[in-house]
Amino acid sequence: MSDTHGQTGLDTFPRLLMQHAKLRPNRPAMREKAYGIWQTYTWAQVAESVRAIACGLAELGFKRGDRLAIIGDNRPRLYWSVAACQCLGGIPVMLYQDAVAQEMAYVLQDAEIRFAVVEDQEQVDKMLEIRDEVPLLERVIYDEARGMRHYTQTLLMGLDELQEMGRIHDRNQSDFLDGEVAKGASDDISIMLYTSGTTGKPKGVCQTHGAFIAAAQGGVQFDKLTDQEDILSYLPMAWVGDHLFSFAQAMLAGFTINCPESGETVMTDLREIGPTYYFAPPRVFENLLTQVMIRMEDAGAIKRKMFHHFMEVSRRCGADILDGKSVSAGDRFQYWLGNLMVYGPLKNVLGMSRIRVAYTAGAAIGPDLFRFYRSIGVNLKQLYGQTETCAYVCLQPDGEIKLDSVGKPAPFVEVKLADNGEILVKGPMLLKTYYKRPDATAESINADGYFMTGDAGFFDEDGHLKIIDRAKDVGKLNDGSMFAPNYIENKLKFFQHIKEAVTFGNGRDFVTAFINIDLEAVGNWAERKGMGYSGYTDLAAQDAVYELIREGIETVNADLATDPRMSGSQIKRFLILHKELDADDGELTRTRKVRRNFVAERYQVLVEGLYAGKKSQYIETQVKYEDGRTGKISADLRIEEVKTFTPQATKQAA
Amino acid sequence: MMNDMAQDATAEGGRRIGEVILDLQHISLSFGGVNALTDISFDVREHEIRSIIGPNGAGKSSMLNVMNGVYHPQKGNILFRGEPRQKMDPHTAAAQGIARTFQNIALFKGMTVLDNIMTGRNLKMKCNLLEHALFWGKAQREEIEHRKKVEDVIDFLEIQSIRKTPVGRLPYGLQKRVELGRALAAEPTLLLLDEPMAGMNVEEKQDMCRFILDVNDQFGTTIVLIEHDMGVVMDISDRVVVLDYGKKIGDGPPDEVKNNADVIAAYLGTSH
Amino acid sequence: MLYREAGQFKASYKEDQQIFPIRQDRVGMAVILAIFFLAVPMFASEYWLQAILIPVLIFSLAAIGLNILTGYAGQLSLGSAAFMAVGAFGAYNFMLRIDGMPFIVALILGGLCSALVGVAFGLPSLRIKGFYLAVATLAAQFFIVWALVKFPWFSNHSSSGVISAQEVNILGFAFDTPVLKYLLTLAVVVVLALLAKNLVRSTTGRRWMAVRDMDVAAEVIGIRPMRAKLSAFAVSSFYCGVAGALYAYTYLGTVEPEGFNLDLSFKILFMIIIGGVGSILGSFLGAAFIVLLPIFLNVFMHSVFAGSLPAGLGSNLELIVFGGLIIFFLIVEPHGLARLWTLAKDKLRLWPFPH
Amino acid sequence: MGFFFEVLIGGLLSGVLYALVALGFVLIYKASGVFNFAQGAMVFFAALTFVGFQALLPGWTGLEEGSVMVFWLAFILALASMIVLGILTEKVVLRPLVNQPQITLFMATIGLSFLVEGIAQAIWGANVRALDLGIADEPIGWILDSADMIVSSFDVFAAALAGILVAALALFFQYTKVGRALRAVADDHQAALSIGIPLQHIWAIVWGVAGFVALVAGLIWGARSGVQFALTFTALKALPVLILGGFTSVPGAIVGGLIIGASEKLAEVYIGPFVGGGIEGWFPYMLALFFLLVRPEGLFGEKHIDRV
Repeated sequence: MSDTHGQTGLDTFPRLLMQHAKLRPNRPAMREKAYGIWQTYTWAQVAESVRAIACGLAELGFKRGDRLAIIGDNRPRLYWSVAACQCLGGIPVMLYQDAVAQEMAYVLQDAEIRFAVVEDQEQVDKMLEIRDEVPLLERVIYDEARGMRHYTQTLLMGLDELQEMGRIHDRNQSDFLDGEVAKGASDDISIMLYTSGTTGKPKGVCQTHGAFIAAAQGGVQFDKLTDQEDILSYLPMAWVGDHLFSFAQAMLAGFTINCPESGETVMTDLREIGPTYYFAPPRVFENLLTQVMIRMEDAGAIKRKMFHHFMEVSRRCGADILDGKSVSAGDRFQYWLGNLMVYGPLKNVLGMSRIRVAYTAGAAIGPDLFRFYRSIGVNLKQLYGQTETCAYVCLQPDGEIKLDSVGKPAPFVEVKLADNGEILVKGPMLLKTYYKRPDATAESINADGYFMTGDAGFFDEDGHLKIIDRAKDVGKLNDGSMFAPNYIENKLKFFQHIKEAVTFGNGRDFVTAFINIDLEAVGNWAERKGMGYSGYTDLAAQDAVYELIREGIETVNADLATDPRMSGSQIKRFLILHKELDADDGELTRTRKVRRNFVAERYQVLVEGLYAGKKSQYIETQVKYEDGRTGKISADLRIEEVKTFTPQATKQAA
Repeated sequence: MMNDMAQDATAEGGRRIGEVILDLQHISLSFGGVNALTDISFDVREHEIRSIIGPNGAGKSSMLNVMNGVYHPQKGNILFRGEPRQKMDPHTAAAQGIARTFQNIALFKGMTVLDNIMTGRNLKMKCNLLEHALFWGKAQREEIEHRKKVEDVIDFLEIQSIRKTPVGRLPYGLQKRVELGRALAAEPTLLLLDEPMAGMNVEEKQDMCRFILDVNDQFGTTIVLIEHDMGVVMDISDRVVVLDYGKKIGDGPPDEVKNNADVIAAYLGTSH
Repeated sequence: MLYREAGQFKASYKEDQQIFPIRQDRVGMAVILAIFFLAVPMFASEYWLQAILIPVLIFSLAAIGLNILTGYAGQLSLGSAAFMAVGAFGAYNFMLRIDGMPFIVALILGGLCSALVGVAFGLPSLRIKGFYLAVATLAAQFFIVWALVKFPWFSNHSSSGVISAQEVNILGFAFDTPVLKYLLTLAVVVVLALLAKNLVRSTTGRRWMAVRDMDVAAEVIGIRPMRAKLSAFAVSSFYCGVAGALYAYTYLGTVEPEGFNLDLSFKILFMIIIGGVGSILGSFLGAAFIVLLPIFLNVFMHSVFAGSLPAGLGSNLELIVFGGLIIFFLIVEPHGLARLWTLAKDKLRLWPFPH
Repeated sequence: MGFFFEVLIGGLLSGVLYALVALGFVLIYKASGVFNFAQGAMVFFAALTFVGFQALLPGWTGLEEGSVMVFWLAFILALASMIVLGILTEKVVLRPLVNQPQITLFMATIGLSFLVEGIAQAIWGANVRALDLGIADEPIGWILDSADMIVSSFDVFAAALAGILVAALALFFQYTKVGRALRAVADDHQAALSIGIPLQHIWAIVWGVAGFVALVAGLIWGARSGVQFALTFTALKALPVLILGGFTSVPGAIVGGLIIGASEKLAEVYIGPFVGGGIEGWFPYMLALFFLLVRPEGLFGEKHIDRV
């Protein structure tokens, strides 16, 4: 597809779309599982629908430069609305569909939204709820008409109706839209994505057509993607990763986007589609692996033995075979056998048989986890990037995979390190500006035009970038040694029994940790041991569970002890939280990152307890239930000590 | 919660309660000399939700069975759309647009959810046995055309993920939903529901309530409902008939029935 | 394990409604058909063709017939053999009495005769169910065999009703060798099996199953139990009738009414119980099992007793094994071999996961 | 006219035998809801076992062949075998199938009949055996003299024996605790459980009693026409008897048996010649079939209403 980029004029998404409609009108552009089958839309159909939506919007008074809010699951018509908005020179603004109305109100105000396309009744209700706070909002267009019969508000309009309106408009002024598309320029803002941000209010990141096309172009080139790829689009549309993979790259390479039936059926749909190109954050891979292991526990003894034998074989030589390194004939044969008996079928049931390239990003991925997928032959790679860089900074090249690095700088990208270790990047994919925030823009892009990522890292001997932590989170213990909380927490989270961890230590004498156990994994473990429990809180408080977690933490300590830079930040004391950290309670971001400061504040007593040397600490917490009610839970949490290792001793042991 | 929905449906609704569609006059039914129903008269109007309540053994299910021709009353007249009917088979009733569900789930245990709901469309499928045997051309087109309708029902009831599951493997609440789906697939004008929420938890009840109201509202289907949960009945019904020992002791809008002394004595008084 | 379903998604209802929605199954089926149509005629011995393959195919057809009635429509019949007899004698008489009657047409007409008789004896099913109906079908079994013996017209006045099948000749081509007879039987069986599969997955099949699973509910959604049951009787008897005609024409050559006795009916019933009630595949598996078992037992007994086989033990052992197996299957796996295959297939599809 | 009565009485007497077999069906059906197709096989098994023991006992014990002692010993051993068979059947075949559809149970008993027949012949051989109860099968003199009719003394004896058996069973049901329990079970399994009778216990007893009835029927029948495999087919005639009499009615079984016996003989004699004879083989079934169409619930059965 590199030829498309070379051609002049294909420098905006609408032009790319129209080009595909001409070049490959009958290839599937999108599929959606609905009514029991994969409803397929060709590029020609997509282009037609996009035209209709665009003309409809124009008819409603949508102007060049207007922002269009788009809220909902990954539905074809929402993607089309993105393209339609771009056709008119507007700026699509995607919102996380699971955000509560109040969170949405901020974005709608900030982006001065007049028009919104939303998925269904649920989102319409949110819009109606905050209607008074967003006086600019003129029209809410809904995709799914179900349940909308009795909504009489003039604000509302069905997408069907809009499309119909647009079709008439298009018939009457057939050159209108082409004219609008022609007006677009590569440097126009193509999309606004709000960064969730661990601190402060979200900021709207404005990216241009040129930036996203460059990022997409680099990726397509890098992994030799063609129009034959199939990708499953199930991650939030408001996330930069989904926009890059499911929109920008698809628009560039002309491959097929597949939308699952619903959130619950993603796994089944994944299996049905069997994507060739796949993107998922580490937690998805982790959940999958946990499920694989849990399900294998139920298998018969012989099968389990066989499974573990071949897993061992794959650990030994699978990754090397994938990387094309030389492997002994005996191992090759064993791997071939394993592929027949285990890896092949396993990939099949996971829906990964056809994967050519899979990426993960958004958080650190555990080395065991990463190795597992690679060793069974899934070409899983890591990438590194931010919303501000179109999620495109570093990519791992085929055959040069290192478990703990994020790869080399991607095509067109320049990366350098600041004196304090902060990673700085430059390239065509950088944001144009933060919306209405010149101050923030100025703050994040330095005088030389480098974007300051805020991440700390270093290059290894082969030029691969290694990320340690957020630059600002890297602190110091009282003895002056480095404290990189994320680094430690990630190591903790690589244990299947630990779901979340929050560590403390900056300006303290030693490191302590809050732990969230993984209810599914630990629950399963407890069941196998015949332990009864009534729920998360009960399970988390059990002695055996504390014992289990302590063992995990000790392993991490041993591991930390081997690294001279990190040996000082071994964990001395920990506790297991009585509730799961929850985005609804503000403890996690919508992308499930821990909001460290918020947690430290909310559980101030517990942190004090950890450092005061107490054996236990009483705590009362407000929680929000799924139905919106709030309640209180309280518990007396036990605090335990963990063994630490001297750097010397472990070196010998290792 | 349910109250809100009920008000939504009646207050803003595009549905208008219309003419009498089913008129039952002086119905008496007995089995081997035991009277199940004695001289019962009431009517059902188009587009309304009509509930029948009463203690166990009051004759509610018998009443439903009389309506769709499973039982034949010894005395009394039944007028459906003004036409009197004397003796009628259940499948004739079905052909006239009367569908129903059962108190004890009456799904076809050996078939999948999809096939169960497909059977609901059998009256609308016209191909003959030979065409079915060839399964080519007309028969295949017909199958696909009706599959689409069934998929609409599946979508409406939000049971996509169990489409191909044998019904026997489903939990009770879902089975009830599938049974409703089978009845809906027939696109009935009159839908008889025999305790659609029996044995369900609160959440399942809310869902079922929503579906019933949606059916009534979106398709204008007239619904006759037997239900034990007084909260639900009072919330969603337009009019309520109260039976006790096979006799009618009350009839009217929910509020009126709620305050009827006989009803309180016979039913509400004893069970609340 | 052998299944690789990732990426086999359905983009239309037509694809979704295929008989074999999984590509590996389609390939497997094609391979099996190729083996039976191409490899078997080339390599199988005359004994295999005549004593095993042809009867297995014919009994499969009869079992499909009984399965349609019992497995799909839920009406138990103990008279399958009698319907086979009607088909055999029907086809014989059409061939005998109408000059130039094409064999295939006679086969179909024989099946239709059987269908008519089946409908007649199915009439009581409108009022009675279960074992009452089973007894009614016994009446068919005894009456039909009796009538074929007692009215010499049916057998063209041969002694005790024995008929000898005419030469099978289709478009001037004589099917006179075992291989040709085998291929003819196979072709008929494959086509009819396909039609049966189509029937049971269509509205007709759903009506049958609805009546089987819950007749009151079926009636309430507008299915006429009478039509559903009678159509099941008709189709079932048609299949049995065609099987009977093949039994006479491609298998034995000479048959008598007494050959279609109650024992044969039971045998066909056993085929569907062991093969799988309510499964077309099961009909084949059951037929193969019931045909092969006595042969296997015989070989087994001879090797154990080495020639000094106690008189009658063989046939008694057969009774015991059949009876025992029926009970075993009903208790352990009421859906028979077909279900075992389904379970195995589910396992293979989920491999390496256990469930 | 004399001839008519002669045929009628002959028919009625063989009807008694059908009734006996049918009685076994009814007992089991009433108690456990199982339609025991293997009842005929049990009759065959019982008769064969009795004859087998009768032949073996003199050799084992030195008792004189054909003596009363041998008869009773063989009877007791055969009865014991029947009870064992019954209990085994209940435990091995029926208990695992509890709560299965009736049609499944029915098919299981078809399998059981094959199994029982096979076992019987494997143990005792497949030859036709004579069975002598010491009752002559010859016309009773005074009836022959006074009414000029041939009525076999054996038939009369058999009828009397059957009558006694039925009466004994009636008393057993009416006046013993087990009998009352049995009736309770027949009426309502739940109710029976609630008055504290172990259901399985009762089923075992019922199968034992059914075995006993089968033995008596087998003896009479075997004595009349030899103990042979064909017995199982004759026993099938109990099926139309049941349809006439209803599955749950003891009097129904008896009346039904008489009707079937009499009508098949009369039909054979009066209709048979016109259609080539041999109609005895199917006439009872056809009769039952037509009867079913008129009165599906049987002569004494209750009308059943489907609750919806």
